Amino acid sequence: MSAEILSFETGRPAELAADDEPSLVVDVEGYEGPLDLLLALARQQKVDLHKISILALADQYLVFIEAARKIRLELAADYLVMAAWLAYLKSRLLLPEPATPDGPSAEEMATALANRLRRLEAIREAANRLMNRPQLQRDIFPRGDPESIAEIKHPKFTATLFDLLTAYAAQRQQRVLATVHLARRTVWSLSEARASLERLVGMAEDWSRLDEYLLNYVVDPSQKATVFASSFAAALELVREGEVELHQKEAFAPLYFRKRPPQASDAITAPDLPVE
Amino acid sequence: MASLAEKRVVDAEEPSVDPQARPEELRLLEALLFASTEPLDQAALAKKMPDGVDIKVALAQLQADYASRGVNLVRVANKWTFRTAGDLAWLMTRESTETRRLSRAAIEMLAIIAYHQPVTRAEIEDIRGVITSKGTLDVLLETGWIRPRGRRKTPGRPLTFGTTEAFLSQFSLEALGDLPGLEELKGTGLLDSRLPGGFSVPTPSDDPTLREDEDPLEIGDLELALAPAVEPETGEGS
Amino acid sequence: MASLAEKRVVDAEEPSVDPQARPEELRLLEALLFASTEPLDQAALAKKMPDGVDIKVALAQLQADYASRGVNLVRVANKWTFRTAGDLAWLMTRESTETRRLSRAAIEMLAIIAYHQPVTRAEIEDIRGVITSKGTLDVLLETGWIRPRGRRKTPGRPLTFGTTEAFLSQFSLEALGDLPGLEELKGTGLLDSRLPGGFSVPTPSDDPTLREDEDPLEIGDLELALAPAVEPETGEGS
Repeated sequence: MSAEILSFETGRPAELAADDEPSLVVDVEGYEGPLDLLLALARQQKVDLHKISILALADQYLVFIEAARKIRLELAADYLVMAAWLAYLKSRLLLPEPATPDGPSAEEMATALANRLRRLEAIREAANRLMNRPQLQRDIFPRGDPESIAEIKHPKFTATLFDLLTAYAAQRQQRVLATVHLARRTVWSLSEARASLERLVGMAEDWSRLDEYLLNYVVDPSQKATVFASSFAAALELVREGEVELHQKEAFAPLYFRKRPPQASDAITAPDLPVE
Repeated sequence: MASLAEKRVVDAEEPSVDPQARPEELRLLEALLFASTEPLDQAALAKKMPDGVDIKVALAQLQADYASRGVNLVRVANKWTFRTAGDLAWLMTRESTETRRLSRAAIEMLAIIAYHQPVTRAEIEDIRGVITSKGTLDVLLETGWIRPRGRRKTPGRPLTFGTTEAFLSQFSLEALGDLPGLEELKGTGLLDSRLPGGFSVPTPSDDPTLREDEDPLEIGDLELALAPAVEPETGEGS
Repeated sequence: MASLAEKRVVDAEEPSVDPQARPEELRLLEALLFASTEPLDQAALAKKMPDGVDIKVALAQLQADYASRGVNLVRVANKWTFRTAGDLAWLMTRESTETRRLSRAAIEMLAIIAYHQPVTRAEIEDIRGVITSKGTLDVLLETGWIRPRGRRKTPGRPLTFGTTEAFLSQFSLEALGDLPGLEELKGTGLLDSRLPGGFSVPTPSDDPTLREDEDPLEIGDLELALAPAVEPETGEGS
């Protein structure tokens, strides 16, 4: 096989090196990496990739890289890596295989490279065919004005018996507890108290206990406070007007009252105190 | 199946094609009208046709071609377009179910209807102590769990509501009487055991027989109350 | 569905209608497929058909009906849709739609993803012999034709890519097996694992089921990879 490669190889590098091949020398930018460049070079061998001479291809590549460097084209590192690898492969292909090869043989390496090129070429061919298919919105079109589909939503309601019972119990109960019968507050007004006291004063010629009177008067214990407060206030009023006299022995002791006697003014200093 | 479009081209090239094939301009019109995002007028279509095509004749023929199909060629405001055949409008709907949780207000209302039926809206409001929104009642009617069953013989003749069979099946009740009563509610702790003596829970009944204080529904009452829950399949009927 | 049967009877009674009239299901299919924005699968169509209709037969007949027309019934990604006939591309130049022009690198990458999927970026780069720019991948993701589908169970857990339904739709492919030249490619063994670069996938598959050597995507992966807005025009054919 190597003999065949060698014979095939002759002449090609010279041809490539010629300056009248501008596409090779200048247009590095046009290639998508070293593999792409190799494939382009391989195509120039004008043979099926199955029969490609990797040795010739390596030479072509190396010549190309040399040419590019001569005109000081900046080459990406991977182009140079590929060049180095191809130079190595070339030397391996030209030398007889060592007796105990470590790693792949030169032939295997060459075949692998050829396969990579074939694979790239195949996928490009496939890409081509794919892109040439009639494409949506370029060659073929869907309905331009599709009719709207009305969406009808059927609601499915969820609720459990527990929800239902809880809701029912809670709100019935809440209603019952919330219905506070605000009993009309019975307040003994000042005028009521005064009217009562005035009536009472007529009866009480002697000292009488105000609270005794109150206790007699009040039926409902809850009304005690309001009656007491109003009567006291009314009593003070009557004292101020001179109708009534009030007496208390000490703080919180029982309050006594009586109708003011006609000449009460002198009696104030020494009142005849009621007997306990 | 490699390529449908390729297939088509191949087909067209095969000699088997009927010599009596439709005129090419009908194919062109079809494709143009189909792909257009809006109706096209005669002039716009004519511009794309090969010379010598009588566009009027072609459109008339195309219209006839599609007259009995599921899609018709129609003229809207002097422009042409394909439209779904009128009698198939019902097809153009998509149905879906969405799960919805009832609002608290709706559940409360439902519970009161269940226990206190037949009950009017005003009575429900009285029990709840809150004005109910029309929306809540509508939602409940939509569930199909309640129904208006009559009209109360009181001024204003308000609708009375009761529960339906769907209600029983939703809550897995064999009969309405299976709803727990006062003692059971107390037993489960749902009701406070210290409730005042006058407190009672009615014995619910969904007996459809109208009560003495109920009048039957009138024509139109049902429609009114059930308006939102129309099923599309029954709706398209004809 | 009662209405359908009724319709048919009425139609049949009309004297003008051809006694050899097309089956009603063809009208229904026509209407549904014309109206839909998206290709519809057989199951979705069958749901709308009257009972007893052999949907396969009906679709086949409809496809035959339209084969010679300007609008064809095609099957993409195992779903059915009407599309303008491929040979009328010349007619359909639409000023508004600007066809997306993919770079050579993007086209190659798309082809590699289509034929080798699921495939990682490193594997794509191995085939092309060159590092791909992030931009190229972004452009492809933007088309909506490819998607990240999982992560390869190898060190670094790289994303694996595959094609989408929109890809099939874009290129009028019924299934991935209809990729042009796929059989030849398989025949050459170039999709085979014995190649350097370690392809372990002899047949491309867009089956969303992950391979043994794939892990599912994690939360955030999709967002990351699909961040660029998908243009509606390049999508499903809207």
